[in-house]
Amino acid sequence: MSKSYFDETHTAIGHPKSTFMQWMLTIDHKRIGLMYAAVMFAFFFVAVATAFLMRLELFAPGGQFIDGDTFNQAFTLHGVIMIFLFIVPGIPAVLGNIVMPLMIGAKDVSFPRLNWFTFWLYILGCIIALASLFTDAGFADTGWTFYAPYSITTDTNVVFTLVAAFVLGMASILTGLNFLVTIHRLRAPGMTFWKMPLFVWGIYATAWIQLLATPVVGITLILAIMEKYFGIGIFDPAKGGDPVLFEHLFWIYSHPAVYLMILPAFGVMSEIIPTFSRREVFGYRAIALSSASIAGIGYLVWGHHLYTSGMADIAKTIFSFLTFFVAIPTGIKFYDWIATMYKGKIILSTPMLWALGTIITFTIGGLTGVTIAMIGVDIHLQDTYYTVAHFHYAMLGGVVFLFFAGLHYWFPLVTGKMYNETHAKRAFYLQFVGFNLLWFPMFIAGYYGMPRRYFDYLPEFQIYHQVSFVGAVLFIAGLIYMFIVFFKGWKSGNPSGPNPWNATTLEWHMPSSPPPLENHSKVPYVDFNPYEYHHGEPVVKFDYATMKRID
Amino acid sequence: MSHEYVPEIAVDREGNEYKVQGWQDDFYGGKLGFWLFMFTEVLMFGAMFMALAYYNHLHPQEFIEASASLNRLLGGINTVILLVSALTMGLSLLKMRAGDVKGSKLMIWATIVLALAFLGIKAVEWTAEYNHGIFLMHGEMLPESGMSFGKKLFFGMYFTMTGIHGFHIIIGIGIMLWLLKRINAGKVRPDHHILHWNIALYWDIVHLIWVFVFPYYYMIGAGGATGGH
Amino acid sequence: MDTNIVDYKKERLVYYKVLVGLLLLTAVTFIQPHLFMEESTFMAQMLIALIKAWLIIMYYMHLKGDTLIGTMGIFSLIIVATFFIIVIGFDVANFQFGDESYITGPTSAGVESAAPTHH
Amino acid sequence: MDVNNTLQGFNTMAATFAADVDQAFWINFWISVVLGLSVIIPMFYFAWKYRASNVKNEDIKNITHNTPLEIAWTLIPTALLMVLFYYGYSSMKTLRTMPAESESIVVKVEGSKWKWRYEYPPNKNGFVHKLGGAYTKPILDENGKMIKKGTMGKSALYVPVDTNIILHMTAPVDDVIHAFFVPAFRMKEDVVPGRLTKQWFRADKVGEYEVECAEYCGTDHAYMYSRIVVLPKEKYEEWFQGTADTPEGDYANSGDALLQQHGCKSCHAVTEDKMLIGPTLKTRRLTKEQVLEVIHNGQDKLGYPMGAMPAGLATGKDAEEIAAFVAGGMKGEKPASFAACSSCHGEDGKGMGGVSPSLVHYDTNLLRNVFKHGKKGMIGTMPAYPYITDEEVEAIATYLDSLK
Ligand code: HEA
Ligand code: HEA
Ligand code: HEC
Ligand code: CUA
Ligand SMILES: [Cu+2]
Repeated sequence: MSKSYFDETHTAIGHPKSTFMQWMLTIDHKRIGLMYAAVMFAFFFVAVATAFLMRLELFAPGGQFIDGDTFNQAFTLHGVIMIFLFIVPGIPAVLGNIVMPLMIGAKDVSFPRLNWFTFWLYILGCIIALASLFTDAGFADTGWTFYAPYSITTDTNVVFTLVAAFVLGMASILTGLNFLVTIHRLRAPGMTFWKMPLFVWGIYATAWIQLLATPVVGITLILAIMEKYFGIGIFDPAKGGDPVLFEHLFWIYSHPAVYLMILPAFGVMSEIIPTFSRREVFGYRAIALSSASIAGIGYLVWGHHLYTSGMADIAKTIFSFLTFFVAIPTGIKFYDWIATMYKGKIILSTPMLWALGTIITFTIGGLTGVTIAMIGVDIHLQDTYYTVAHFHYAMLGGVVFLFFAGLHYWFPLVTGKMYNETHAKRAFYLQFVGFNLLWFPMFIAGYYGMPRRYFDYLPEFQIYHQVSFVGAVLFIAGLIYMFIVFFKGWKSGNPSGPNPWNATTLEWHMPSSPPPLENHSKVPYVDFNPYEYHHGEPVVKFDYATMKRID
Repeated sequence: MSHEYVPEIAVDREGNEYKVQGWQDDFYGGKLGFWLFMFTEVLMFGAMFMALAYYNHLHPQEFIEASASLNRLLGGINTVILLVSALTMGLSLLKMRAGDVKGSKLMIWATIVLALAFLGIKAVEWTAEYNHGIFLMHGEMLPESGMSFGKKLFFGMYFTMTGIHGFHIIIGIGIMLWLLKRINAGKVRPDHHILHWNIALYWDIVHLIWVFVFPYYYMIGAGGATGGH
Repeated sequence: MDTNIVDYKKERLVYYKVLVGLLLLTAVTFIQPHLFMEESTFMAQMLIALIKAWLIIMYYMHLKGDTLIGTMGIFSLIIVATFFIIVIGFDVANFQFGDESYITGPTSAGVESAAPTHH
Repeated sequence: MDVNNTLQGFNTMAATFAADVDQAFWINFWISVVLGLSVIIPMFYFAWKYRASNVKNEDIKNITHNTPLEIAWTLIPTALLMVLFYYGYSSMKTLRTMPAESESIVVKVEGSKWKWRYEYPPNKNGFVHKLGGAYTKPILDENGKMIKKGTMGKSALYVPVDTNIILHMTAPVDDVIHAFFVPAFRMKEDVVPGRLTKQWFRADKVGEYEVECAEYCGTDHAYMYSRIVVLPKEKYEEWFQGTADTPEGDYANSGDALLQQHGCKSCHAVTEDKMLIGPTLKTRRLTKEQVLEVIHNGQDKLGYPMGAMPAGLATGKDAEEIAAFVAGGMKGEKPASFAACSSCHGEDGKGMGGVSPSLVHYDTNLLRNVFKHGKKGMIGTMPAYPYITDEEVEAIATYLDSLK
């Protein structure tokens, strides 16, 4: 057996003997990616638990289990963990770290030590965020949006959360920076930008958003902290500040952030669809460029969160107009994926099921996004459950679903083992049904005027919340099921071999499985497109000892 | 398990050879990374400038009056100090690249001295303002004082932004000292000076920011309290 | 990329020349209010700052000739500029009901802004 | 009239522009259905048609371009999106274009933690109607089953039918953002402290419509309801020109009702010893720690003529004892060390006639002060109520007194 990255590693300092320290100090991108996954997964259950608590509370009108303040802290905790700890770092830090260098034929990212540092910065941020749970004042109760002046005047421990979000933002910036340099500098010879796999394009566009949007929210949080401690009235109306400025600054980051979440997820989709259709992707350049243009246009539309904030009507109109243009490149992507299935050979393995499921759910999420992009309609729907359902369809039914697709897809690459397909598919169906039951009724409730962040509601809405509760139970059951499948697969799955899916991109051309420490035995010369199939078989073949093409 | 760079060659089907870029010893990559970092600084200050412009737009007259009350002479001296320090830092890098390690170190020391002078003058300025009752959580800036919103916001942003800028100067001094240590340890050499290069870049961005901070705070009111906007 | 081999004398001269330019421009900022664009000190000052920034970036930060980083820089600046155009140019410039709002402060509306008494 | 509590939400349309919003929504809905199906139907069809068992490897085709199709799926959605933009924009225009104030009734709206208040223009006798208040939360039994529905009581925004109403909305500067949301009218706009925002509507159906707060504002965000009651014109006119509080009779002026109306009850428990956001109002009971804090550090918040209470009057064990005693409602054996307090607060702790506060219960002076200036303390900030009248203060004080 050749040695894999589980057996040996490079470390940031020294040459520790113990396995534990080797993991803690590792600078290997694959190990760091795995550690991110482990940590996220742990926090994740905290957020899922709070989500479940909220659904339980909302099961019937009236205060059942928790009071208003606890509920307010619950959705803040849920939002903060889901956004800052989980979904923003999510796909880039886990899949991007593990797969992206392999895909471009690099031995590691450009700054492996920085990558290590970033990971620990991320952990620090997580600790700060959760630490306030154990302080007297308690976790922040502002919602993940921290709107001033509420966040300035509330007595809960907002400062911890703000600092945590800042630290996590730094980590996000550094990840993006690292990836940008990696993609620019470390592509294997011959691999031009137009020969990069589409996942790398997704990561590339994402990295730009991480780099150029995150600082804005970083400084906004700093200003809010300054305001709390030094009494500068930047956002506090009592001192002449304007709360709407805070909303601007917050959404200048947080809107691009939603594309930061979805673009790498779209990248995952673009890998899975051609592989399981056994043919070349339709419209490679269109998909690649649409990632870039979503990222670009995404900077210009933040104001659609401010339609009812008191912003000038002319600004609303401009923002509304621009918002629609994000839907066009997204649509192009979707049609390209569907066209890729045309005259292919569709293999419905679990990753493909997740991908196709996402096409349905994200389409609903995206199209309802278009509804609320219409100003007049959003004036009614803003801050109702319609919006909540929109973003859960986009984030959970888009990003998280594709994250799961990616986890299934690259599971054999990372572990060298295969999970049980039958069980994995069952887990998918359970979650897919549960998810739609969970969130679809919320569109209707929102449409009838059910505002969000309400811990108690008028009896008229009860039926929707109850259906939704049933969905949540199914969904979470499916979730647990899926993780059991993963766990079993890792422990006792069959060896998968380096390329179980018959895929074409470079990460599947490994000399051994799981991959060795420094990835490819030698760096290949890339003179081929990422998805070259001929009659359903990968065209490019390598001699793994020399990494020379032998087809 | 060392991770030294082993030069590698990729070979295409015709047998042509291509040099592979490793992550180790990637001078341009290091520089690119640092530039990207500087873009984040630009966005950070950009956002603060936007907040400033926002309130400037709401209170144009008060901004001009408040600006007129700042000490332009001290601000100007600080500008000159920073510009000269940019020169000394640039020269130190130049000397390093040309092989004159000793001269390079001398120039770094000169930069540090200039940076300290900048901070000193800043301290004098802030003290004077404090004595005039203008400081965070103090005197005229307290909520109950009668100073107009526009001025409060101007001074609030002034202390925030010059404060954060000053913080960058302090960090700059810190990393220059670290650089000296690395030079003495032989880790930064004429043939391996990416750290030196990036710290020089850092120092440049610090006064690049000052180039905008200075006129926005000190000069917009220079045309007199009625000066245009 | 041999960044080592430098013509020390020649490059040093560039540094000095640029410094002189920067100092001159600094001097100009001080006399500008009495010299030109008296109506718009703000614009004039920012214009000078832009020239200074350009000198620093090109010569001190050695961006001259580096198209990759240069393009990225311009991209970042365009983004910042867009924020300004939208927020300042469209939203604040059309600030709604400012005259009746508290935060715009009664004094900033009119001429008597010198009087520090309000609220 | 007790305002009933069924939501007249999106399924009723009661303002003139609601139809525009609905039209925009449904146009969007059908276009979305078409666009969504244009993706989902081919997906299912291809997944079935080209299923693995049905395709021979040789039949796979690597089609990567089809210019006409690509142009079509770029331009057609773009065109449809522009249609949507137009309807979104035009419905926003009708929502946001205020009618002339001369042809409308301008009502001032103030949203604050957690109540809505309305102020009308003076009527022909110069009388100014001020109404509004907090929502009475539903009462639940211990299993969470509702015994009594929540209600707005009599407070509501009363408006005539078929008339333009313009709302000038704001929040107190030390408050937070709220949003005035009327689902049946399809309208919503934030109420921003420090800013003035406006909305207008013209109700075209007599009836009662729910107002909800749609911007998160803290503890009782979920109970920040109000109500719009649309009256026939004559009925409105009759009420408006009079001085009665509401068209259906006056507000109850009992202390309890006042506490409810002004929203005290969202922060203070009244009949039981429970700490909500502020201290209970039943007895002037502070927790032991708070009393200790006052003993150690003094307090100058209540605005008594005597000024500050000095710090450090008692220390150590003595302080502990006093604190326990005071926090316990001055019951049980009085500790000897209480002597340190009695010089100001009296032997019985009941304070000295408006000079120093009673430690046992509230007096009118204290209330008046707290209402005028609010009170920032260890627990949090109690907002000011400058508009509460003297009679009302009196009524509240008497009521609180009677609770002991
Ligand atoms: C992954 C995250 C994600 C993604 C990808 C999106 C995508 C989009 N979002 Fe969403 N959004 C959020 C996460 C996301 N959103 C969150 C978290 C919030 C609320 C935050 C908070 O307040 O807490 C929010 C809120 C939000 C609002 C504000 C609502 C309010 O508060 O009033 C708006 C308004 O315009 C909006 C619009 C859109 C649009 C137009 C898109 C578009 O990008 C969608 C594009 C996709 C499609 C259109 C579908 C696929 C395309 C086709 C099938 C082709 C054919 C169709 C057409 C051409 C139309 N979103
Ligand atoms: C990523 C984003 C995300 C995800 C996945 C979810 C998932 C869920 N959310 Fe969501 N939610 C938000 C982001 C998210 N949420 C945000 C931003 C808000 C707004 C907060 C605010 O108002 O401030 C919100 C608000 C919100 C509300 C509204 C509260 C209110 O306004 O009153 C509710 C109510 O039921 C709710 C419920 C749920 C439920 C039942 C799930 C369930 O679907 C949860 C089930 C769990 C999963 C689907 C996660 C599975 C993933 C893993 C286990 C990861 C594994 C990781 C690795 C292996 C690396 N959420
Ligand atoms: C937003 C919440 C809030 C509302 C509404 C509110 N209060 Fe308070 N109140 C507080 C808080 C918090 C304190 C404690 C301040 C302190 O610590 O000194 C307080 C203090 C008081 C005190 C002084 C108590 C003491 O022991 O020092 C009185 C009396 C009082 N409130 C009465 C009222 C009445 C009567 C109303 C309604 C008209 C009301 N409050 C409405 C929050 C509120
Ligand atoms: Cu007021 Cu929510
Ligand atoms: Cu958005």
